[in-house]
Amino acid sequence: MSKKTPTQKAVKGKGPSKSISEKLLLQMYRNVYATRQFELKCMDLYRQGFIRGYLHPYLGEEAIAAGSCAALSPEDYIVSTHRGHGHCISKGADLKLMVAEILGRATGYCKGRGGSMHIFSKETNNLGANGIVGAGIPIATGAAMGIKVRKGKEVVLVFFSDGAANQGVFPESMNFAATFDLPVIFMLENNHYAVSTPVECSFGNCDLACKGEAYGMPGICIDGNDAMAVYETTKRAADRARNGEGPTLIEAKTYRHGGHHVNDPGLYMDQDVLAEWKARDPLEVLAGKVKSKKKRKNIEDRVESELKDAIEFAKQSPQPSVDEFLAGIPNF
Amino acid sequence: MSKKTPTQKAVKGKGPSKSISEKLLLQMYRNVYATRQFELKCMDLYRQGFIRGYLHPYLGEEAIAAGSCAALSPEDYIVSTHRGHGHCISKGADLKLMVAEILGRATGYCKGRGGSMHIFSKETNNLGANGIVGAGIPIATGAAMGIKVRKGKEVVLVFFSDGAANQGVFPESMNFAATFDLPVIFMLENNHYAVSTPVECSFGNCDLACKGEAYGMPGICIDGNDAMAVYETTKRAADRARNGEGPTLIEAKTYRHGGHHVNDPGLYMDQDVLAEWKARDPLEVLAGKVKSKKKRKNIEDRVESELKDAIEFAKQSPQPSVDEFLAGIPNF
Amino acid sequence: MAEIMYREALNRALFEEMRRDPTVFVMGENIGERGGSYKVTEGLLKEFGPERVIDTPLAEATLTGAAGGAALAGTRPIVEILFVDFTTIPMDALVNQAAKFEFMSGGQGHVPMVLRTQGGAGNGLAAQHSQSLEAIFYHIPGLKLVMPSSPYDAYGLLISAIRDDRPTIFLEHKLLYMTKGEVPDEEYGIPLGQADIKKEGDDVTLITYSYMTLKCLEAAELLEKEGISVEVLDLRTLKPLDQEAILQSVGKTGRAIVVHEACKRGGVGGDIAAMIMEEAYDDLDGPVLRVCGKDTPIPYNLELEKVCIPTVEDIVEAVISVT
Amino acid sequence: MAEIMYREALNRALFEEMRRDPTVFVMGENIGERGGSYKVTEGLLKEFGPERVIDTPLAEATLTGAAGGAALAGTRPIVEILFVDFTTIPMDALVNQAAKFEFMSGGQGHVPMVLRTQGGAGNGLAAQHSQSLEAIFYHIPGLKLVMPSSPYDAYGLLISAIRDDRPTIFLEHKLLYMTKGEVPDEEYGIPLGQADIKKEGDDVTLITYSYMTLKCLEAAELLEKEGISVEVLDLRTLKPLDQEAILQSVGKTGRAIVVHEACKRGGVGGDIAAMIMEEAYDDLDGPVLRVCGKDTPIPYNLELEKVCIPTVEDIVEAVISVT
Ligand SMILES: Cc1ncc(C[n+]2csc(CCOP(=O)(O)OP(=O)(O)O)c2C)c(N)n1
Ligand SMILES: Cc1ncc(C[n+]2csc(CCOP(=O)(O)OP(=O)(O)O)c2C)c(N)n1
Ligand SMILES: [Mg+2]
Ligand SMILES: [Mg+2]
Repeated sequence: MSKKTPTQKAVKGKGPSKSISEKLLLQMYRNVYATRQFELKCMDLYRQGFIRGYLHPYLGEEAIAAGSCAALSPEDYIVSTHRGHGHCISKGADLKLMVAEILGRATGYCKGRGGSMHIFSKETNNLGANGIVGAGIPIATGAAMGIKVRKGKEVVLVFFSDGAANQGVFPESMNFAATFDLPVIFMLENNHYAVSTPVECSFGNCDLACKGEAYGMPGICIDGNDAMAVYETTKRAADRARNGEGPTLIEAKTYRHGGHHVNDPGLYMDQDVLAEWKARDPLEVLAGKVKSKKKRKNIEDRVESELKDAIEFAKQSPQPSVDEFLAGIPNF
Repeated sequence: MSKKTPTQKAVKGKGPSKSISEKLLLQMYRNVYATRQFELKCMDLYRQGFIRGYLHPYLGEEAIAAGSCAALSPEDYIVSTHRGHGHCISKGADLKLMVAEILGRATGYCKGRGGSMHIFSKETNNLGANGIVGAGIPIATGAAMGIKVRKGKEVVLVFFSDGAANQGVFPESMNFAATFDLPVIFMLENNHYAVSTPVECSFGNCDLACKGEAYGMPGICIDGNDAMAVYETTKRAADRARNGEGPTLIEAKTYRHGGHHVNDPGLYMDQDVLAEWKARDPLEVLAGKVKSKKKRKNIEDRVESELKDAIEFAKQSPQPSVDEFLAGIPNF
Repeated sequence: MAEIMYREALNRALFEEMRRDPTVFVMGENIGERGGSYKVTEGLLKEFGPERVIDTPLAEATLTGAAGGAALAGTRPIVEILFVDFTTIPMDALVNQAAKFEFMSGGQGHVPMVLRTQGGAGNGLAAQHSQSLEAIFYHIPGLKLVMPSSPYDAYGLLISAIRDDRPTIFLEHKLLYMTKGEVPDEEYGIPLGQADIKKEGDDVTLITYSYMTLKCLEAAELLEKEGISVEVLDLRTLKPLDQEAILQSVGKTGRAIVVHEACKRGGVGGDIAAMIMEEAYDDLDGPVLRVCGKDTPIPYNLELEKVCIPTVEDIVEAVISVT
Repeated sequence: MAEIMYREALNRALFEEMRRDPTVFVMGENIGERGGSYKVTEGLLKEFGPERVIDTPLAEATLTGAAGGAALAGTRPIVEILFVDFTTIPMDALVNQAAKFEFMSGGQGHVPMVLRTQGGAGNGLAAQHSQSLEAIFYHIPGLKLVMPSSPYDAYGLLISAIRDDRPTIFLEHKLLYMTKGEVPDEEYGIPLGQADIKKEGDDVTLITYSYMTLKCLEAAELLEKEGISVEVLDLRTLKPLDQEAILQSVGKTGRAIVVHEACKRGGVGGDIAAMIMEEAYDDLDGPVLRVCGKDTPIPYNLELEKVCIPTVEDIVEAVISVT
């Protein structure tokens, strides 16, 4: 059976680009730009030895988080991944507390206990990044069940990538969501790689969006580098979910701008394809839609000073107290 | 999203009923009849207290095992389920050793250690029934990988039902099989229930065959009560697999003639639907195709005496030796 | 005060908590329409409807992972996994997710879920439906572990487990569901982490839990006749472990035997015996022994199954050997 | 005789066994093209091709379940699961399938598979990438469990594990991959079930395995200077457990401390300490102690991570406390 490769897949379901409020447009631009700068700075900090463990940059994929989160209300939930900084930022997290967490400081979101792979932000209803690939999918499905039980109006947006789409909990969760018409949106960030394994080598059918219909929900494939397209598709899915009409699977195609993590040069990646994708850098695609150079500049300046302060704050922050940590152990 | 119910699903892929050798026809009839009698006798033995644990009769589903196993060679493998007597019989197991195992005797296939839910028959390449719903699917997929590694020509046929189709290992395994073009056939015995849960309540999309295409293989839906249809579809799938063209998903629709296990009256089952299915009893459907009454009678007589001997053999067989068992424990 | 069955006590706790707190809900396979294979959830669907009594598709990994998510989103899910043997399927959701979220999130996230399941041998259900796997949960920080032996404890501990803000494994035993005992009519909770002296004694302490508590009591009775006074300490909850109660009893008797059905090798008994040695070596008049299940998969044949599980005779013998 | 790294020793064993036996093959995530995150499978793809060096989709449950099936169908699969933390996902395939098939089938089926994985803390990888979960496999009858501490042992034990007809969990440690040691050039296997005295001594026995063996040797050296003679017994394989070697050493020293990185509660140490108490109570001059990991998820912050794992100082202190 011939395996359709992702690039052959048409970009369905995008529909006519509805006019979108400038406020939202600027919000998306801020988040794409902030994520870009955040990741570049984190990579520096990592190389300077401020960061331990794994660091998985979201470079090149920023439009997916920025576009989809723009379609959510603050009360809505997101569930994130090991490549989660962009999700966290776009849902409205405080950069100070993020950098502090990534540096393992007491002032971080998780008191320095989680790090980059486990950032969790209660105040923005971000149910956390996750170090177990695929594990966030049933968590999101369950959050949607909980919302239904307590008759809430929130929806849940769960991010995961193509590797996670190989895990059985993905179809299991789609089936739960469709069976119970749960308010959840499955955002499959198809960046074409799971570490070094390309999608073509890990799927019998590389049309990932089509799994939606097989499990009882619309499956829509879109250009993940176009924040507008992501916003519009997510908006429709969120309305559907909020109206009790059930879940949606969105496959947003994108590409990492580098290796799997900060130390991976990603030499196995097809450099020509990478160049093509970089030519459609989500930051530039969106910049093209923000007419006013001045407003962009404003946003960029604000982001940079915000980020500078955040890094300063994190570096000045104390290490967590060992005594406090030890005192808490009997709870576990 | 409207959920197609199984009955609406057309019986595709059956194709023109090719003429099939009488030898095969009689073999299928023997196996359907033997399974039917075997299950009825086991239920008696259970009620008489000869059998402990769970007993899941295959009554009403006999044509699936008989038809599909007729399309296999003796070297081919099958992987079975908790409802596995029919698979075991149709692959050519010795009724003596089966009954002995179900009675927990030392002479049984598993020396009385497995029982009904764990019958394993090496000499027929039956890799065993399984008490964990869905667990046989990756085992079958792996057996196919092993065959490829050692350049064997066998194919693997794995049986499982609709409940197991909810487990993530099913799509995971389909994806493995399609990605590596493995010689495996996924035989989904859709008997419309997982214990008391009907298919309509546990799937977002009740068209189960369509999951095949989503994972990169043909998905064919057939009438599981028609042994001929099962034989022909399995034969095509086996040829495909043997030629290195990869896996096939077959959804064979059928219906339990009773409850989930011997002690379950199955009152939750729709009695009208049950009646419809019983009106198309796989035994009668097949009997209608065996022209010669005499040959049928011959087979039936032989089966009955074989079964009588098997039960006698089992009852006369000794209990396993406790000392031998204890002596073996250090190995584990 | 009524005499009711273990499963009725559990059922009553579920009804009362679901009435009291609208965020409490149950989900599992065949628990609604059918009321669960052991009838613990019987009647719930009728009163609370399919929104709060959810018959799920057959997929334990997502069923359990979803419970964690529902808990994080402000509800109190109670999941039923029919056999503890099947908890191997959602093990990631328990070990890496539910157990760790509060810690990893620096206290932001809470997972007030209860996973109800049952284990143990005794019905000829063979190797995949007869295990006792509590040692796994006992070893994983972040999970609470409850294993009641009586209807009284089952009711009171389930009430507390549901109200607890930590993920709790509530492990029942298939041979206990039909056992009867007195349960007061008024509502009560039993704090997690309190062992219970089911029988006082002076010569030896039997430290046990779940179904084996009944066997220990039988053994103790026989031993009384021999003039040996046995104390039977039912742990009731393994996590938190009531170390104080254990050490107090051993301090009194000077002799201890840990009795459980789970395999001896790597079982909870070794941890408790080692803890006693570390904390109360000088109180001991002899080694702390373990009477546990044999280190083998459980066979189908009843004669073979029987020899895998500690019997009253095994316990009696062990006690006599140390006194 | 060459000085090579732990991971090179493992890599060499894989090359040799795959050359010797065409039914041996490896599969896992990113093990072919990329040679595995820790480079243990480096170069295999080039020599043996994609039929025997299989980069699989990201699905541990099926990956591991498939290994069991491949083993039943006449091959010897070697699966790599990148972190032991992820073995929670295929836990059913290990606990209910691989471990039980030989038993349930009455000896008809054999599962000669090896699951290679690695555990332990030390790199700031936090709660889901730093666990030591050997206690789970130790408790399940039917699984063998190997945890080598040196390149010499890693090579010889992997050779034996691959040739063994039982499912074997081969548990490496992320901090050992770059450690060096002498490995003879000729092929050799180390029988599963033989502990190794890494250092002889008379006063106290340190019973340990995997990475902690190195810490115990450091501690022993410091203690020598204090005039305390410490024996370091490296178990190497936890199942089969070399009970004889343990009892022999304790018989000589009269004092034992079990040292492991895994959480203390329910860890392997309790089982070993309890076994010593049961089998050699009269040889003991004091309680068998445990120096183990703290009962907490592993935190990301390095300062916090450090206090969760036994240090050389912890071991030294414990030894001094019993002598
Ligand atoms: C269950 C599990 N298996 C393997 C890993 C190791 N791992 C970390 S990230 C990764 C690749 C994930 O690929 P994908 O889901 O596509 O996410 P992406 O990195 O592309 O964002 C792998 C295999 C893991 N963390 N968890
Ligand atoms: C993993 C697992 N979950 C639950 C069960 C309990 N159980 C035994 S059979 C069964 C129903 C299985 O339904 P299906 O797969 O359709 O098989 P059928 O009984 O219809 O043949 C269930 C839930 C089990 N044995 N294993
Ligand atoms: Mg990816
Ligand atoms: Mg079914």
